[in-house]
Amino acid sequence: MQVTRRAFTVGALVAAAGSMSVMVKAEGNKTVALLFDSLVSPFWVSGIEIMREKAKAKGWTTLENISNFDDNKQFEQVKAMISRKVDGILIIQTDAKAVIPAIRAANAANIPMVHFNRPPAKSDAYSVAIQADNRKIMQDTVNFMVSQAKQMGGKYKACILIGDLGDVNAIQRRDGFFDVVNKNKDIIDVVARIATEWNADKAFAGLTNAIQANPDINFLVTSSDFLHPQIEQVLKAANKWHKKGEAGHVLFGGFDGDEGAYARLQDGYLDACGVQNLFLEVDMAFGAFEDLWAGKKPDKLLLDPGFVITQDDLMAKRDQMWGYTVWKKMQKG
Amino acid sequence: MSTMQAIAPGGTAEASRRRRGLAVRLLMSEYLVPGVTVIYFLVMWALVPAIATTETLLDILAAMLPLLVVAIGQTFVLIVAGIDLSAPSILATASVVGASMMTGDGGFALGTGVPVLVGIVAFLAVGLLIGLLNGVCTTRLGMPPFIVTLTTMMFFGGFALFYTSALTEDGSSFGDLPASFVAIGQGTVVGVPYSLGVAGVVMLVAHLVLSRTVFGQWLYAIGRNPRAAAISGVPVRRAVLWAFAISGLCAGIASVLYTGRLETGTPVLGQRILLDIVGGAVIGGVSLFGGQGRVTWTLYGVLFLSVVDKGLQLLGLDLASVFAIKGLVILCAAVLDAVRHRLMLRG
Amino acid sequence: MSAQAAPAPFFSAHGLCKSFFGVQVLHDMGFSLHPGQVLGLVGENGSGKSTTMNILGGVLPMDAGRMTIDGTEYRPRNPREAEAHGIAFIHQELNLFRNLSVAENLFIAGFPKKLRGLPFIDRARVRARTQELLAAVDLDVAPATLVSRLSQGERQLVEIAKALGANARIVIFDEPTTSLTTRETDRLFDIIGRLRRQGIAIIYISHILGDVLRLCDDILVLRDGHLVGGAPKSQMTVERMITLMVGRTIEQMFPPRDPPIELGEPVLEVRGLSQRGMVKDIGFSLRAGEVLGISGLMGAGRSELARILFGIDPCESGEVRIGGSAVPKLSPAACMAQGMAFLTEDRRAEGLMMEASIADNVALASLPRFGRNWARFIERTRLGDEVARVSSAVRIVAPDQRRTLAKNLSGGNQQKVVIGKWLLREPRVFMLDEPTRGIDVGAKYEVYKIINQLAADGAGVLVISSEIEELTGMCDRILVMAQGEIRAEFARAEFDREAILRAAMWHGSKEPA
Amino acid sequence: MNGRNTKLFVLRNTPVLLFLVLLAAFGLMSDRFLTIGNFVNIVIQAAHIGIIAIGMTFVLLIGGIDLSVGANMYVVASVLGLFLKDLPLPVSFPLATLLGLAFGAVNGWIVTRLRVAAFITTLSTLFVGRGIALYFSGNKMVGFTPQILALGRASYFGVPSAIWAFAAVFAAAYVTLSQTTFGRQLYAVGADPDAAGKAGIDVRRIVFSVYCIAGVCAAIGGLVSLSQVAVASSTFGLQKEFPVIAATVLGGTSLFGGRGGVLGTVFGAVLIQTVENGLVMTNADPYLYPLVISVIIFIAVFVDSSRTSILERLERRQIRVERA
Repeated sequence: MQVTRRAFTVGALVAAAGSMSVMVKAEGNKTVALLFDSLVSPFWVSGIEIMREKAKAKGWTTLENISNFDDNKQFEQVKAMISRKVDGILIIQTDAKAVIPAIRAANAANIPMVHFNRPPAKSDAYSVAIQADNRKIMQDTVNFMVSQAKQMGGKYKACILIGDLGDVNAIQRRDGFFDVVNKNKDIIDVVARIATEWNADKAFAGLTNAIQANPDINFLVTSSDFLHPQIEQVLKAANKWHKKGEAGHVLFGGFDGDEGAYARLQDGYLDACGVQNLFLEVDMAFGAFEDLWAGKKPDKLLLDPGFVITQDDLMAKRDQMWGYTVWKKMQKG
Repeated sequence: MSTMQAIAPGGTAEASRRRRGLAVRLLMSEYLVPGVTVIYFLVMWALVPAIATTETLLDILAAMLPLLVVAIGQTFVLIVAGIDLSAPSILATASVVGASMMTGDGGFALGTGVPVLVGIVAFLAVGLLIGLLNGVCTTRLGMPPFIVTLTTMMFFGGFALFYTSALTEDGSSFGDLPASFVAIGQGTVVGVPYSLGVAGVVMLVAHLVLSRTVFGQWLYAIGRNPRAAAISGVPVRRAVLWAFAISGLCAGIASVLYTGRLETGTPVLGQRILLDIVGGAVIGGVSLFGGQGRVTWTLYGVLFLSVVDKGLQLLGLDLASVFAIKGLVILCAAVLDAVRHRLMLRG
Repeated sequence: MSAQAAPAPFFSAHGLCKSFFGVQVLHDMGFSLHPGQVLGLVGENGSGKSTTMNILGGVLPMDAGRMTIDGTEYRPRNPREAEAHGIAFIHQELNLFRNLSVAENLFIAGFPKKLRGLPFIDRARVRARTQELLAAVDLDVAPATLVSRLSQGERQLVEIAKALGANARIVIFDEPTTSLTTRETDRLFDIIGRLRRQGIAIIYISHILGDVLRLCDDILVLRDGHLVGGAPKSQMTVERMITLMVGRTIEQMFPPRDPPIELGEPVLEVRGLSQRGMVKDIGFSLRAGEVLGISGLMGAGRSELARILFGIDPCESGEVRIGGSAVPKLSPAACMAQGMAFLTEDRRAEGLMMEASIADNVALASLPRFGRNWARFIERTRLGDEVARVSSAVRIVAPDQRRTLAKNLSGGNQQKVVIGKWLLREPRVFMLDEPTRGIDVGAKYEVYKIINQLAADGAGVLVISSEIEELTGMCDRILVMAQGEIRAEFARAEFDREAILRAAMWHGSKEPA
Repeated sequence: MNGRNTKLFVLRNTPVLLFLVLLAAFGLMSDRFLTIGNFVNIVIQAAHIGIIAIGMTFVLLIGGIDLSVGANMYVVASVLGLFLKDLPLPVSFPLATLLGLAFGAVNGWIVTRLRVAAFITTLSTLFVGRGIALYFSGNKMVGFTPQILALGRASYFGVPSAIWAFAAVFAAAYVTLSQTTFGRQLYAVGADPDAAGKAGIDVRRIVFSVYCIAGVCAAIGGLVSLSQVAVASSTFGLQKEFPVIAATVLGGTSLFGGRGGVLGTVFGAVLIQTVENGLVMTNADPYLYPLVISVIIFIAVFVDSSRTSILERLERRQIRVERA
């Protein structure tokens, strides 16, 4: 094994040099791992950026890993972070149950773990989860839309863009939607359920087909705001993209509260949006880390109540809407 | 062709090998991929010393074992010039079906008294059956393996989701699995994971079957020249059928390991690792065109990918860098391999 | 181009040398060609014929030497340049694309275009020119016919048409007749005659020395990379060529065969075997110790019969008994279980694993016999010994049985590997379809010896061949097939080339090419 | 003879017949399905996959494979959205297409010059490509100018732009494959690269060009897709290689080279989209989509493969004219 020996020497030299430059880790600084399952929507992208900023402001170092919807890979990433002896792990898992071994591993290594936006399933392992109350927020959003519908009168043909069927949040939002429409079957008839798999192409094609099948769809809900561009494109092509109050307006509800949602609310195309309070959620998550480091034991689930923003109360509530902040920044830049 | 050429590659290559330095010797040997892995490891070690801890090394081992088991199954199919794209969906379907047998939350086999046993049998049966289905379609219906396994990939990927949604409350996964089952995927004896035993047995058996048995030699013959094999009395259809069945079975076994590791039967299990499975085998040197491959080669390829992944995870870089580095590392290994081939041809 | 008025050479080669991996395979080779000349090139495999022609055709660069065309230096770097200089090389393995049409194959290197600067093919011109070229070689097929649907002989003609289309001045034929029927060979020779009358020079390489003598004006003999003899046809005989080629005298082309005084039991009995469009009502029997030949034109159903007997192709009706027991459902495995072996005519496609070693190839058909216990682990030592024994029995010449790949062997050695594969099974019935196709004189002689030995050991041997001399030289009895039926049977005493050929041509006018 | 001809006719057109059966079935289930408007929709949605699959057809025809098409799409989309957004369309689109060509050229260069197997080459450029694009976009959604989006919705002479693009790429590819020297040589290379070299064909040039073509098609497909879906998120083009290869192989192109064509590819792409569309039109349970689609693809390929073997048997030239 002479090759290895020679390489070993080289490696050792490189290692010595490298460890001096790369591994500068000042005493007392905290390192936090941010483990996302994807960065597919603006919610996650803004989320990770806000986290980077806030962490920097606190003097923390961040490490990142994206699992690309692979629970097993994410488990490996958690273990890698444990190996690097980080001070805290913030995780967005894909499956609520598959993350439990990762929590156990973190518990065993005595590293606090915080779930962002998606809680884990019940177990004996301890971690803190921050979650938007998806079902409730969606219910409120759709309720607002129904009240609008009742005001305007008439019957409605509804369409929902569902997220990935393997994602709890998608399921909860779908359930929130059906909770409300099922109570209002007299005026609302759901004619299309589109499985987008959180995929813009599928959303585009699915909605196009749905509108082809039911040109009179006039009640539309998306489980995430990141699909707005496709929706706009399809509705424009079908000549159904009209502002509130104009003839042919489609009642349109969104979820997340991103910058596109803000713009469309402002322009009058979007009626209501269920907003997850991203700033609050990040603060809650980082607060949880600080509590845990301080030896406190927060509740396992911390809820972000979220809120519904509509065209009517846009000005009053927009400062809480993270999408507005992003939108403002974009206007400047 | 003249007989001169026949003598040359063996003879002169041997001589020149003796003349050349160690680096070239490594390059020319079948240990190229492990060599590249070691180099990569050393570079990573310089950047993240944490990679060289026992803990991390055991992590790498634990992480690569299930992948290795699927990739070994894939190797059988690749050797007969087939491909099994359905492996990820077998992982998922076996995971949800097996987990549904023994979940504490109303598992079907809870009443039998031996839910874990029934569950494991279910895992293996699902794998074997889907593998046989692939095999029957390719050998009896004369359809190309690529398409057959593409459709079974789609079908069983969908089926796993459907099955889960129909049988669970939240529609996402089966949790609450028995501790004795979970131990198979997670448990360790003096730090050595049980899964090492499982994967080790699979590897050993696969190696013996391929290199030492009549069946193994038949598989290589089919991959090299199916017509000549058939005329020489090799039961081509039967052997190909079993190659697919073995691939399915291996995926079933891997699914046990994955599911135990995650304590969850999930329909999205393995949905993104197809390129890792095929890529692991191919990077190790298994030919996509059949007739060439060894279990050890697949081991090298999978080890390589696992070490690359672990290094990138430890670095904790943003997604862009992870993608770019992974691609470049694979490319470097491949270019080195190509250079090696050319050197060998030149002698 | 002026006809053969003044036979001054326009091409010459001097002092060609070539080495591979430090081994010199060609020493100081030289010759010249004049328009309309047919030059024969003979020698055993590895004697340097192919190397010479590969240098000429731009496939290999030469190490030393000089070639001139019309007095100017000629040094091709690739086949394209050779073609541009009017040199066309018709390889033994035809270089046609089965998935393309005849017309497309003729122009694949460069189609005529509709307009200058635009890439579109002028289909009409292609068609017209193809028809012209096909007419020049007497091939009556539509230009749009896919090559996959042509017979081997027709494909050969397409290659020649291609050479004509490229305005070749020298056409090199490397073993052109190995897979042609007698009639196709005759037609090929007619065409070659026509080419020479047009002033095209021909280089003709073949192991069939009779053909070389019949066709060529001058003959060069190569041995071990040296030019060992060259003379006009009038001064050459087949015997002299052989003597020059092998460096010693060979009394006969065929090893002496003493017909067995008493034949054994029938080992293969066939009755009423029929398959529509292939064979009809075939019945014969082969006895232990007998060498039975099957003659006939290509397409007469000889190979088809063998393939049906071995269960590769289906059959509608008939009874086959191998070694005395009936085989109800024919398949390679069932036939092999009864002790039958079959050497197919296409050893590349159906006989060998090119990327595998000699040992792996030889072992292939016998593996189950070396499987131990339920898992059928291979007894590697015993298998290795057996393989080595057979390999040396059939005299495969290669550096290492385990390392040398089949693709790196000469044709003769490749054929011996396939024969060895079957001998390892110690067959009771051995069917050999064109066993000496494309292999050199020395190797042929060895194959004949193996066949004799097999028969002497009590096996029944069935030999299918297009060379009548080979059958008359080897067999105890010959069956002649035409149009899928057995037309005649000759005992050794009645062997007569003319009579066999006549029987084979029965209703010969209907032989489709 | 006549009965045989009818049989041959049916067999040769089995895919089309199968397609008609499918149309009838969905037509019965949804009265909106069998409308011209819907068919236009299907073709629009099939367009980007179809265009990329046409490029993939070239690659498969020479016995290669390109796994990097999805990454190529994303690189083109992010560069167009971030760096070329201020240029007028007639400038930015050709530049974007050139970028796709460059991506393909890298693949081609590695395959022909470094002689790395196509599978591994394109697997690694897939990763590198996505990495570069993610670096440019910073994981963010890349938006496009209103002009590009308007182009996605526009129609010319009553035909939507996506269909124009699809038709243009198809026509160019069809003519290239059937009417040019390059196209015919490509089939020769696919059938037997060694023989092609001996026949004086510049095999390297052809292989290189084929990857360039695949790159261009990926870029054009990407442009069509982004002009419809309006933004490119970080998953734009992710795992697109699978539907693309599926459409190509479904269209009858062999993975081992030398056999197939772009007409079949178009058919394959449209067939898959028709099924998806039919499922939405009939408001089927989303969980059933993959099940139904895979079964239909399976049947299509099964029918096709058994048909091919029957056809071969029926069309095989009898080796001898039988006596009456």
